[in-house]
Amino acid sequence: MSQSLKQPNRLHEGGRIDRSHTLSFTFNGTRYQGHAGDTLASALLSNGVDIVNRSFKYSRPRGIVAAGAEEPNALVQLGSSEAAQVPNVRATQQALFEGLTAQSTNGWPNVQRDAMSLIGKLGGRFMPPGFYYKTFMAPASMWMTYEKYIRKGAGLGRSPMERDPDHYDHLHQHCDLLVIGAGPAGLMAGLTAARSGARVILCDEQEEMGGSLLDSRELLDHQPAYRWAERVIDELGRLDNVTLLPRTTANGYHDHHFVTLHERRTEHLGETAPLVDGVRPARSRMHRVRAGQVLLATGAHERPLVYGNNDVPGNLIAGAVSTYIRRYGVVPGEKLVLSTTNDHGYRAALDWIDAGREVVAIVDARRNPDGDLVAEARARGIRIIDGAAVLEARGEKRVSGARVAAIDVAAFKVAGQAETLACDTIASSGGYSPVIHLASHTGARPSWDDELLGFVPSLVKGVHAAGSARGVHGLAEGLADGTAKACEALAALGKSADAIALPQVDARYESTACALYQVPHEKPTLRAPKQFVDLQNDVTAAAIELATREGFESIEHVKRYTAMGFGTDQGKLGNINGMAIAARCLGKSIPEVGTTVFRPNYTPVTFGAIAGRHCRELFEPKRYTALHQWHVEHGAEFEDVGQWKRPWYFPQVRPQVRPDATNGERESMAEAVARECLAVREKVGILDASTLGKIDIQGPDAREFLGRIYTNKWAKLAVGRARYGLMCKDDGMLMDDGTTSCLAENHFLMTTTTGGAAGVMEWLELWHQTEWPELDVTFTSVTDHWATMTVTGPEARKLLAEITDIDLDRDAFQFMDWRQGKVAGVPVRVFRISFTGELAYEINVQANYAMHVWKTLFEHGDKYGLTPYGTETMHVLRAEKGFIIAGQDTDGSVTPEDLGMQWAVGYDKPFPWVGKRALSRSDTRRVDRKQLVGLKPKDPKVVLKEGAQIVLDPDHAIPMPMVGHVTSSYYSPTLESGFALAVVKGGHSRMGETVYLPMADGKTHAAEIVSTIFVDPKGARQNV
Amino acid sequence: MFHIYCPYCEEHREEEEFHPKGQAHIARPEDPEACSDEQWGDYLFFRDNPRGIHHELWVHAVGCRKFFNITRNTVSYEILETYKMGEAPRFTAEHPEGRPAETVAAERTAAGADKVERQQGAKA
Amino acid sequence: MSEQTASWFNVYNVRPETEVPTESPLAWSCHHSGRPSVSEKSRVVLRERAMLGHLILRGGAIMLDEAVREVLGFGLPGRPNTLTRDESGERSIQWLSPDEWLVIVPGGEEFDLEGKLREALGDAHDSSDNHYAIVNVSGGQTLLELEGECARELLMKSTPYDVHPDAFPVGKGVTTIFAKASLILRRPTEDRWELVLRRSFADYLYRWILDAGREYAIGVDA
Amino acid sequence: MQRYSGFGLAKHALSHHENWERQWRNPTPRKQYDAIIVGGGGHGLATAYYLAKEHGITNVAVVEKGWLGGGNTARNTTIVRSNYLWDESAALYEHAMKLWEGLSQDINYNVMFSQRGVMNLGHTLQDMRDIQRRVNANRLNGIDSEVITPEQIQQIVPIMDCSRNTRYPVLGASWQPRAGVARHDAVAWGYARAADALGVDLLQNTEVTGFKIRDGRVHGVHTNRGDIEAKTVGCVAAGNSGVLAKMAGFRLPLESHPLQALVSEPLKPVLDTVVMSNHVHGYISQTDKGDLVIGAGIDGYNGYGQRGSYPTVEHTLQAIVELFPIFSRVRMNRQWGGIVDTCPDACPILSKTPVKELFFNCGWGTGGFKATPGSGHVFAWTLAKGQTHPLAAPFSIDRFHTGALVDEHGAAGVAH
Repeated sequence: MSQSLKQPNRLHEGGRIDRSHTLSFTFNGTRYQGHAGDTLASALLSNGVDIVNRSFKYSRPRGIVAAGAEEPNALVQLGSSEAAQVPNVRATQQALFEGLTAQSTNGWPNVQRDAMSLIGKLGGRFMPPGFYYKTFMAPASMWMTYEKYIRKGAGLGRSPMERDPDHYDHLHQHCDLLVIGAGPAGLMAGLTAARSGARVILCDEQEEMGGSLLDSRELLDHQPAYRWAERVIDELGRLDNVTLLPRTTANGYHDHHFVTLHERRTEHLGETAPLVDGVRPARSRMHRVRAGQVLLATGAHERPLVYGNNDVPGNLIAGAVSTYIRRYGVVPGEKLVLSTTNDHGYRAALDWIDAGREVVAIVDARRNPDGDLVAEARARGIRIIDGAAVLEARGEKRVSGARVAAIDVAAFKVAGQAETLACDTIASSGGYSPVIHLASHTGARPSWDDELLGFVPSLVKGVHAAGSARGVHGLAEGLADGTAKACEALAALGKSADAIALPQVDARYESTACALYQVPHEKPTLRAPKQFVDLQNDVTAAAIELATREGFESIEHVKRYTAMGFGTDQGKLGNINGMAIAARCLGKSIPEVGTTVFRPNYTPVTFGAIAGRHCRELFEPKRYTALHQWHVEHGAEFEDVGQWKRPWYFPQVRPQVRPDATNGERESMAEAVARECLAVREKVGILDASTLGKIDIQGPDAREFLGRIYTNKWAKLAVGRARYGLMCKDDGMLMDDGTTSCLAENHFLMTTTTGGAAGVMEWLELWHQTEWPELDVTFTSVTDHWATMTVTGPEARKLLAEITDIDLDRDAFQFMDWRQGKVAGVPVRVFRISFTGELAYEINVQANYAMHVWKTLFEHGDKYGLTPYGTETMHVLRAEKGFIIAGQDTDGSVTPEDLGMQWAVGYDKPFPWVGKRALSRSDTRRVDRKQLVGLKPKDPKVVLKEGAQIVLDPDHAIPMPMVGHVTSSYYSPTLESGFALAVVKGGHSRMGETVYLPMADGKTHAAEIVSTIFVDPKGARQNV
Repeated sequence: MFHIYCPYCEEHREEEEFHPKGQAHIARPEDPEACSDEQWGDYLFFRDNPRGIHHELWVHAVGCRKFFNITRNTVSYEILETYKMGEAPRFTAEHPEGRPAETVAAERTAAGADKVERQQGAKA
Repeated sequence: MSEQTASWFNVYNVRPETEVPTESPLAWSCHHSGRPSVSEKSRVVLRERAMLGHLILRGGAIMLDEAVREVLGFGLPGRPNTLTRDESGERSIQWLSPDEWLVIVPGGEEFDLEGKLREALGDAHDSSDNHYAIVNVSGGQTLLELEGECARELLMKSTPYDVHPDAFPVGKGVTTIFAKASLILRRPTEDRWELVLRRSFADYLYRWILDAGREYAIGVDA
Repeated sequence: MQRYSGFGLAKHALSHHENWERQWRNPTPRKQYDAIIVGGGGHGLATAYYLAKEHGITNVAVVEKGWLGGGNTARNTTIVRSNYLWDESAALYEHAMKLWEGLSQDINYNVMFSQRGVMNLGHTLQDMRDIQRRVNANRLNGIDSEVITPEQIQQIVPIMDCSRNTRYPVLGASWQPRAGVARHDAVAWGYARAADALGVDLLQNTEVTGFKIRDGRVHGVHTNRGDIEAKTVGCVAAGNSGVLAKMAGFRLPLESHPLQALVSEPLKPVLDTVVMSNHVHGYISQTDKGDLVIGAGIDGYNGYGQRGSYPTVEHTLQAIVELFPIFSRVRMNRQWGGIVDTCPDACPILSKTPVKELFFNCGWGTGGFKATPGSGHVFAWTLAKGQTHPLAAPFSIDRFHTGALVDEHGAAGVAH
């Protein structure tokens, strides 16, 4: 690894870095040094690193242009280990830390010598915007091959290939006033609100709060401006009602003043979050802020000028030059040419000369500028060339000169002879664009201000902007605006705040700026050297002109055709220039061309941070029953049913499964399910049915309500009895089913499917609250209160009798009765409901006692062969009986009649119950509707595939007319055969017919249409 | 993300606590059997879907579990009011600036305030 | 055997008269995820108040208030999202909705309380003016207490509801979102938060709280 | 029309690209057309193109209130597939798929249709039953579709977490090799250019303010640029269909909802196929520029704001990180929302209306982009013949009265 320990561009004093604290870092394999307080960008500049990346399309060498979120070029791949990789980190926003390791995202074999740049140089011409759309079309079959090569050039950084060692979290915040941006306006606003006692959050995206005050040339209260900022921050930090969030970017403004703030908590400390007391804190945190009012003090972005070869390393925006010098003590070059359209840009030249380096010239597009800063520059002896601009930069890997000429801004042409000035740095300033991104996230369209030469935000109710963010650019004005807008915001909340006294600041006269976006060149734009507008996507002024020539006149078309503004900087530097160039080409004004819409995020945020803690084990709740531990301890495999984990089957460990098997091998699923099925049919099994939804219904009108919401009749259900019910939507399609028991005259217990529980509960409330509020009835979920265990099989009565005081006599406690009593000493309700077709007792026990009852059953169950079974066996057993599973045998397009369940439809009920009307619609009356039937495979060894499609003519050519599909299919150890349930067109009148199931493996199975009831059609077994 | 005033809880809550349930004030026909297939289909499926002021049924699902109505602008997403079941909106497409509360109350009395209005969202 | 108190409703004591083993909704969680011990470093302490009596009351406020005052000696909370407690703090009533309240009492009292309330409310089987309902949900939920200097920050990680003292004064209680589940959050005293969880979500919420509390050295008080 | 080719491109490069023609004209509206198409998105432009090309009806105007392709064409996640469940929808989407396969050559515009395969993951036993059902139906309908195992999935997408450790382990997937993605904007532009070349007037910034209806029959439209007469009017306005229907005096069984999507920063290629999961709720692919394009869920409320609620995005990224743990440190660049017009059965409406000669093509919900060529093709036929194309017949408005819904919620890509 090479090393470079000098920092040739570092000043000996000044700036906010800590020279006593040296940090070493590696960039593209070379070790460098920087200081605490540096960003990666300032450290690279201090080491004289010119080329930090290669451009995306043309592979041109690129250097650092800006100092903040607007930086388009300096994107790096961060991370020394695979798991810690972070792609596309903006070097201007990455604090330096010891051992930082970074690489350019583009450039092969390296950024200094990039093989692709040759293609860029030669081929650039052949890659106008939209060139993909015009080529690679012939022959059609080749596109996938072309694309393979095109994709090789895709992307900037790369994704890590290992799991993230870090985690992230969310913090839900609430405040009266959220102030975004801690520059002059933001600090004043924060202070004003804070002193009023309001709950205030003040956030700022930079490593340090203070914004432009940190590199200002101006004095506040006769001291450097940053001193004032430090005092204010200190005061704010001591107030309980204020939350200060540095390193925190407001990345999205959502409805009703919901703002997401991304706080980089540890990214300045290392590539992964360092341990604190053995605990790894969240690497970064999303604050989900619900604010009463929001004040945007987000400042402005400087616009670069668009001139030839303005992408060569050494071209920077003027403000960035000042920031590097004054804040980081780094001068990014030796000889400066400044090209500006406004007074403010002059600061760069003054700072440069203060740093002891040479200013070759200030090239001002205006004639006779006369502001105070201009005067100061003159007084310092800087050459000022007025009415002129830099036409193009010279140099390849670093600026070597600037071609400068007089220009006629209005006529968009060069007005004089060009002169080449030798220099290594060109700073440009084309004016300032208020940072309106967050305001436009709300959907409010910004409006163009001709005086400010920029878009100013439109603000929805409750949003305020102050300072540069709304075009109030001067320091004194910005401070005053901050306090005034804070007062306004608080007044809107009905709170009062007093404006606070401004610090003393010298007034400064600024001469008017001029509008210049693209600098004219002697050659027409299409032939001139490349004038970059969007550096990240290699969009040039020529590309924009070409797009407009081709008829792309809407700014949205221009953007999409050229890809302008689609980079990770979202066009912060280039968009306004691009719009202005499009406007020029179309002969329109900028507001006529329109604005672009900014979308969240303001700057990119990791998926991990947005996901927060809802990852891995906490991705989504797992719901457990009261018996879960027992299931785990007995080796259950689990099935996901909604959020529940239900035992699927209980594979047993047996000493010897096959002759070649090793001891301790577990049963296969098929073996386990067959064993469980036979246990229920021949002895006794037990199922944890606690996940079924249970709703306690009370009220004098409970019975009436049930009659309206279920398809079948409830008027005569006696106390002590239970009934199966079907629930439809008003379109007549089945939505849920279950049994409901009459606990007392005005008291019912409804059960629902596991997955349908929450939906049914809301459904009942919906009808009650919005349609039938006159009914006196209440619904309370008791799903979690009761654990439910089903004891079923021929031996169920004998087993239960051992531990209950309930009279289980078949006449005293009949099928579809329920009784109250004790089981294992615990008060319970027992329901004689059967979903297996066998004698069955469903025991409801208060969940805290469930484990005791369950274990007691097993203590007594051994001699009866008590076998736990899971959902798979439950499915086989119920299917053998033709019992449906809502959501498996139905899909939202099935009526009770389609299921052959006319017996559960109360055609003559007096009230027009939910779903009734739809049953007489023309489509519902069709005779060829898909109807539920049984299928018996001709070959009993065959278990049809669930989801297999059914045809009548297996020899029909594709496309084959399909008449239905298999909804449930299993092997029945009782029948020793496969069997299935299916829906078949007109199935109820096709009994005995043969149908065919052509499968993916080429086989076609034949099956006979039979009744849905395969076992015990008379229901004798459950009535014993 | 919306900030919704629940008229029953009498405070603003986050949208995550609520479920939208479609257009408000859609009453089930009194006598479904008397409806033609067309009328029944209209009741089940056909909706206003306006661009602008819209009345919606919501439920405070994670909260008091009460259904209530929201008048909301479907373009700006501004919530103009929330009101309990059986109440009439102040803000409508015809009166985007809002009618005086007294007018609305007077209308309700005239219509028979004791009769709770039936109004419901999609049931299909 | 059956201890029906009103023929119109089926009410009976679901608690066994004899001692039987019980498992709170957190039994599996403590077994599986453990219980980090409370230390000096613990800035959040979690405690389960298992096996309490939980009743849901439904009906008109005025009618229920009268009955509750008669039986419990204190009234229903008058405002939405608030709770009232008896002097010992052992019995509380929380507003859940305009016609729904949660009553929490020491374990074992709930059945007796339900009976007394039903007696006080009278036979309301056919009159629409005084329909009410009482439902015992004691097996379906459990109560956790959260204390410590970072308890509020842990809540801020978990719920979008504003837990700042200005917005969440003592005596408040709400049903709200917590992580990806719902629960009841209440603040009975200055320093203590209570979380009422549904049984089936208890393990998820327990793991969430331990995870969120790790940086505060969260301890679980046995 | 200037023919596009690699050779042509080189020629233009030598003349500094100064001689490229407009891709379409910017005409002044005429007083009268044979047909008016309201809505200049992909579907409307395709309709105009096929009207001109297949039916010789070239005196056609496409009336667009904003810019061409500026609605959902510009805002979708570009997935193209035809593995729908029911015969009716599968036939329509497969019709579209066949047109996609020759589209670039047909319109001489590279829409970058990339048949890199789409998989729909199953995470529960019921998911797998539904996948089997759909794949079997697809197969017998002649659509390439198969069920693949977690092992096969892992081979195609090595970076996915197919282990048993996830909350909802991947149990399998349906896989359609011919499915893929296309460059969305190019579809609108390509159709626009080809339609324009055949004489169709593309009228941008022209907003329909009402319909001219006499005797129950449409005679044209009112616009902000004056009245335009036509014998036939076809509305293809996606999210704004309800507003147009109201102008014509009827309602539709539609609700317009926000549907959100997002992209990551550009990354070196890491995902070469399209992965969709209804159950954990997210779908993802990577563009030729390197962005991961991720589709989120539909918000439950009506909205024309082209934005939705933030938790929907959070849920989606949680799902993506669950499926692709390595993307945790990848960053989301930008999010946005479209307005999807959804029908109760998640199927479109291609239909006559109560007004004679006024036709509507809408209700595509989340399935609009992939249907573009097919939708335009059958709708052009419908407008040209004055009667519903056989493939469109099951999708008439009548079905909401008879009850003959075609319920595609399971296949619609976004679980509801």
